[in-house]
Amino acid sequence: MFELDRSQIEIQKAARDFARGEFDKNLTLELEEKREYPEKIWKKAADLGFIGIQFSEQYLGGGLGVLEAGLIAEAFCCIDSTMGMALTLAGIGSEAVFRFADNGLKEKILPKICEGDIFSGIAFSETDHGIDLSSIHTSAVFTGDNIVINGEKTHVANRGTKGVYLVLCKTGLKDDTPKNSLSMVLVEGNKKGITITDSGKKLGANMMKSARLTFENVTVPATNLVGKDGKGFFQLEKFHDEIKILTASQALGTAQGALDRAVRYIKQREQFNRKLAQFQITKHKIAQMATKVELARLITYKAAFLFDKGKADTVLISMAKMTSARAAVEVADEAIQLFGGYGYMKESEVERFFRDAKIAELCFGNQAVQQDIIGEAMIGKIK
Amino acid sequence: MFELDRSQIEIQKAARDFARGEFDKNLTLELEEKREYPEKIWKKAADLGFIGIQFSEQYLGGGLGVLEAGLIAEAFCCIDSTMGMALTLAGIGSEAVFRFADNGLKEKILPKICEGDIFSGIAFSETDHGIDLSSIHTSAVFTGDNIVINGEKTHVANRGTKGVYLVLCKTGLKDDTPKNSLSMVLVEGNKKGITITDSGKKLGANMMKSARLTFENVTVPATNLVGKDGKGFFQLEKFHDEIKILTASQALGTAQGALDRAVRYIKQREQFNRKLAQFQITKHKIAQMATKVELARLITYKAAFLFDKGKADTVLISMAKMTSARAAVEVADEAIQLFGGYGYMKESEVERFFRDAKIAELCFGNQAVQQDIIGEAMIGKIK
Amino acid sequence: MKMDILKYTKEHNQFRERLSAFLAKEITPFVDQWEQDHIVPKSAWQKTGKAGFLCPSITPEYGGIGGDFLYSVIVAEEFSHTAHSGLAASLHSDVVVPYIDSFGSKEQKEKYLPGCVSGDIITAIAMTEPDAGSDVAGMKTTAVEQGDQVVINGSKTFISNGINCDLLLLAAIDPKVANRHQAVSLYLVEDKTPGFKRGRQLDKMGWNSQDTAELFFSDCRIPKTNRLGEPGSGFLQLMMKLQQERLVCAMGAVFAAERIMEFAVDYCKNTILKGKPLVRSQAVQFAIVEMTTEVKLGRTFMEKLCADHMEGENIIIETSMAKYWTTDMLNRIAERSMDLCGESALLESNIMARTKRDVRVMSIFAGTNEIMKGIAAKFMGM
Amino acid sequence: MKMDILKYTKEHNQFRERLSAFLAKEITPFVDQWEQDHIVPKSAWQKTGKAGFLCPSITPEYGGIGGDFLYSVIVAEEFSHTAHSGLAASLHSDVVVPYIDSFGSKEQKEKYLPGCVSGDIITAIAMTEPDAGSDVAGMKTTAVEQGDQVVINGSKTFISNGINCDLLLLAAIDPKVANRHQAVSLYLVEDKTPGFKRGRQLDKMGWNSQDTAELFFSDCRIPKTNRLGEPGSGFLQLMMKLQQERLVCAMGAVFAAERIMEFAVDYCKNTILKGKPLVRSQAVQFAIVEMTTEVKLGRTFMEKLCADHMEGENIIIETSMAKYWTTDMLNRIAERSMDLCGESALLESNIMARTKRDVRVMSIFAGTNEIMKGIAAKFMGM
Repeated sequence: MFELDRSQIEIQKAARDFARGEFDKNLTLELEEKREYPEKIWKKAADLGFIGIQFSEQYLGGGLGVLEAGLIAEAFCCIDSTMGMALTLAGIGSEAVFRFADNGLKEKILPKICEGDIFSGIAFSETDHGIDLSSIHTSAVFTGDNIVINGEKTHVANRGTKGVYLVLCKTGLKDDTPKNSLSMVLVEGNKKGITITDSGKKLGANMMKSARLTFENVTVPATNLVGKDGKGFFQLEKFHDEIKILTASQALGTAQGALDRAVRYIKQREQFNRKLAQFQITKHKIAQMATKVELARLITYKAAFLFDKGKADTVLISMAKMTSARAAVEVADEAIQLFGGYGYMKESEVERFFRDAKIAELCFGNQAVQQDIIGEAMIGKIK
Repeated sequence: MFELDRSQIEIQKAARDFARGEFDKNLTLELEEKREYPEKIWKKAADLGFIGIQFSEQYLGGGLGVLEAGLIAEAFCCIDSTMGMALTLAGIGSEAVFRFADNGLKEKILPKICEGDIFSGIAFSETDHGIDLSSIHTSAVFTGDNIVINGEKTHVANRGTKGVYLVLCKTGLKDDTPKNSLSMVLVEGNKKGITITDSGKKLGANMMKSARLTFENVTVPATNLVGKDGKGFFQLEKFHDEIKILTASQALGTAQGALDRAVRYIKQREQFNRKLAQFQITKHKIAQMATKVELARLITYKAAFLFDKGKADTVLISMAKMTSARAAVEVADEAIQLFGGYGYMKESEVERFFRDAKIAELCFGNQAVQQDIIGEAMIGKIK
Repeated sequence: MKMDILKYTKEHNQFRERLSAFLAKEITPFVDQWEQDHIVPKSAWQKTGKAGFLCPSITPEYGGIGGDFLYSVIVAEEFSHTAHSGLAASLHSDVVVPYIDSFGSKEQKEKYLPGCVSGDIITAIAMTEPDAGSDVAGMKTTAVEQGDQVVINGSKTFISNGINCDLLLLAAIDPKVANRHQAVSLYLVEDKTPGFKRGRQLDKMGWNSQDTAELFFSDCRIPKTNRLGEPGSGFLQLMMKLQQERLVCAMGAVFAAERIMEFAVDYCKNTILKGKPLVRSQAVQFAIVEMTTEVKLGRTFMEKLCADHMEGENIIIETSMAKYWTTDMLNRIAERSMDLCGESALLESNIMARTKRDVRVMSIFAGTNEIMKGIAAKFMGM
Repeated sequence: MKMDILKYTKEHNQFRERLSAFLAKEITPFVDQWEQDHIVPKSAWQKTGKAGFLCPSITPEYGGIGGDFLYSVIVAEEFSHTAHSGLAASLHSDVVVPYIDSFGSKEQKEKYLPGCVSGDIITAIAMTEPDAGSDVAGMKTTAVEQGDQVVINGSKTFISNGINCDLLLLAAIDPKVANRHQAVSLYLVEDKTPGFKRGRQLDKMGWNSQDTAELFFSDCRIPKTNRLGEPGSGFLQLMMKLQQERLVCAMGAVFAAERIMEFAVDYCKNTILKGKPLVRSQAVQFAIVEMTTEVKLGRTFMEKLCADHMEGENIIIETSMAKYWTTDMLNRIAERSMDLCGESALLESNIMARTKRDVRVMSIFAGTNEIMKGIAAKFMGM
């Protein structure tokens, strides 16, 4: 109870050692500025098995669980939130392939993801505000052995042509409800008819470019359907369970990383002839930050643990995502404040941890969305 | 990991069933008003083994841990916070006897506690503001086979003469630091020289009277020394570890009880032709309340779990006490608000849950004290 | 010289001094007893009225001094020093009686206002119902006009001054009118009218000296002349008076918060822990600064709204905001001050315990703070 | 008519209109470019000065219009519409230049003030040091007087306008004076003085159009006549000017928060989710009401302090409180508005992303908010 097993502790340590050895602040600042992906580190991480650890070994995954994937995300983000997010999200969307696709598609895609040969991205949203299932217009039409896709997607994490996109499409009729008319289709990035328009800089996570993708008669084999036709809504819910746990894990690491940096800084920084750490207010801030991190960790691990036991608890997952992301935002924000003027400088790193944390909070449903989910479930049926 | 074992689940259920069967809102309101202890329910609870479950079986305890004691406290407080606190604190102070006293004193006291024959109370503070170890003046002087006590204590939970008090005394010299000059002495309530002055009503927990106790040449046998002479400071720290976990457990139950009541109420209460539960703001409030309860539970259980494994973690315990008490205060406060005007009425119960929660938050160190502890430990040594 | 938002004259200041002396002598010494009694004796109301401190806005024609709203501000501020809620002067003078003053007929005014001013008539306002809460449109109490009479049936709850009141301002609906907002009328119901029965006095978290009760109406007949204004104008009348009611709540909240801060600062300066006054702790200092800042923000905003209100401005959005924010602020401050007081705040002998219990109701009454936010949103066009 | 705390005259209003037109034409269209350039061209400063919008408080003798503090309020408010920080008019006009105006000799004023007004001289204030932050007493930069000269050694950091500045107001200590507070003097250091070197421009979270830099002094010699006032009077001079500096921060925070709310309300009214505008969500409504309430509280308090400040009142406690509370409020509002904007707030093409990055510094600069609370506590006698 409440303790990781030995294998989990080893994975945690391995991920931390890898990140300490490979990540580099100056490289991060440079890649963030240029909005470039850490290709070399990604390959190394894949070689060491850090990508796709929750996929079966037959697809070259680690055969472990989301808890382990989360431990890696946490360790990476703790050492560097931006680098950590880039690596953790290298295969985003492939989780759905693993959970829902048939064996053929899995064999085609997952080993390449685990090896770091291709990336994967999700193409769900059609509005800048975020996902609104009732207004998914991108259509996928079955024509014999093929699927033809038309439409436009936004907020797509993009790294060009060498990868695949998980596209949420309308396969039902226009007036069908989202529950029975959406489907997921995997589309290779190099397909004819795809136009990629860069969305420009983002608040954070800038090693991953965001783009607007248009699909014009993009044709893929019918075997690229992920899961069942018309079941996209339910698959999306399950995918969100998994990705929200991973997001919570990233946020947890980001929070821990900001806390670690703050503790180091206040112990050496002097003001009024005393170390910052000696002021009662500083101690209280650290106490509050540490408590937030501890709580985020407990609920994130529990959510992952239950997921891996096959008892994924959507309410708990929403709580974990909300709690952990909020902890990351607040802890990083307080770290900036403790750093003072230096905290506002990119060099201090904590301002970047804040920006990355805010990404985690706004993606996959902001706080209000999580509270809608939790509140409705807690209240249950009303007579 | 994260799951109670079968025996723990059974204890939890038994405690809940007992409380549902025995507690009664009208009786509670009456006893609270009169400031009377629920004697009969206490006896029954003792008969069923709910008192002293963490003491060894040789002293008629349950031979289980603080986690189990916490589960009982939580279940009781969830059904009724005031009743729950009264029962949970029936033997407060006896934990120190169990942990530190020699066998003779344990055999003399603990079976009576577990059987519900006597109560126990703590007499630590000497100022209304709370405990200040540097100004403990109550003296205990060893005279051959006896100890003679003089001084005055405040904030003593008191139920008259039929019980024992754990008194924190100065046994060293006036100028000795608290670390090497304090001792714990057990004093029977019926000893000559004890004067009890009622402190009047309290904000909450009014089934337990509070009193000011003066000791004038109160003489007890030297064997009533609890633990070691001069080690009171360290024993107090360890006692605080245990009692803070139990306080966190009570608060957790109080929070859950307030949440349960709120959820029930909003599902039947109408406003503007809709159930309160149908308003988005209500859902969000419930979501926030439920998340606070979940986090409080996780950290409280973890603190208890580690304590029982012999790895008591003072930082985590402080976090648990702070988190859980805050959750109780905030959840009960929000419950009052959701109940509207009715929430301000004693009949609604939630206003009492709030008052009891605030007691838990202010006792054994308010938030600032917990943050001092956590912050200092997190920061560690400063070069 | 600092800029004064509220411009008090010499007359105002003299009124304040007289009131302050009166309260110190005639009210404050008895508060503990009233808290135990769960009611204030009617004689205390009468003393207050005879001394000239009830309904200062009423014109001399009906016994008042015809003062401006600053007199109401002064009454609320000075009463805050008595730290009790039983003798609810602001409720009577600034919330209930103004309905009679604004919408009453000459006969109604002549009959009731002098007593309201003298304290011989204690008023209460009966809006809230067991099943409706803050929802006026959900009101179920009916008033049916029959010949010269009005027959009232229904019940009201959480009525402040419910036991003491001699005159009740009652909102009820005409069941024949379909549009709920056009169905409401306000009526004046005198004590001892047959069919009007007081229920039990309610046990509350706080406000122990305040007699809050349930009221029942069973074929209660009052003369038709006791209707306030035209039939169906009740909703509009309420709307017109709610701005001042909310402002009165904000005033009460700010003044109570100021009293709390005085106590808390005093406590922290005079309580020694580990050999030092509590205020030497940085965390205590920050807490006090933060709380004081919030109180100052609240006071400045409230004063500004008082000034606008006196100019007759429509500030329904701002007063709704002020009601919710100041009462929430008060609750935060009452609780944080308890934290500063440590365990001593747990004893009822420490004023903080009573204060926290007392102030909790303010974010609920006069329309919950959630209702306030809804109103502000509506008038902001959302 | 609503009560106005700040009484603008026709002249003020005309000034505001001219400024607003100027900004729309000469500043706003270029902001995106300046954000990319990480600096504002000096020509923009000169345009602003020539148009009469820098240093309105300076007397006509030195080229200004001799306006009251309301002109500074107007400048701050109108500049908030440009949503950028590079052309830091308030910093120059209301924080730095007033030192020269208040404490400078006639010669210093004649030499520098006309250029400050015209925009030919851009100023900066150099207080913060790498190891001292907000702690004036921890300052290490030395100024040693030798004959007619002063020799300066040390370094400063986080200096706004650090690259653009033509004239630097520098705080330094005389190492021979034991009492640190009596050791501080302020000096005017001109650009291109030998021994004065600019370090790198600092990469920041936000304020991208603002040229923030490190400055280095290595045997930098300036004439003794460039000392402001008597030796050792620097600390006192700083104390005298900090009230206005903090008030300027509070003004900036309130105005920025108002701009955010305009954007957020607009966004929520015009963004459709699940077939309805976002403002139909109750949670969105409450969020907007709560944020608007906070902004209104902040504005009222800030206006009241401006009025008191113009009366020459000592409001050091209140301005410290206002600086911390309004900048914290601004940060809360900037972040909550992002929450309302959902994922679109993650794109830098949405103004909310830049705004949040920009405003974050306000609770840190001009004395961190923790310093503000410490000051308030001290002056409150704790």
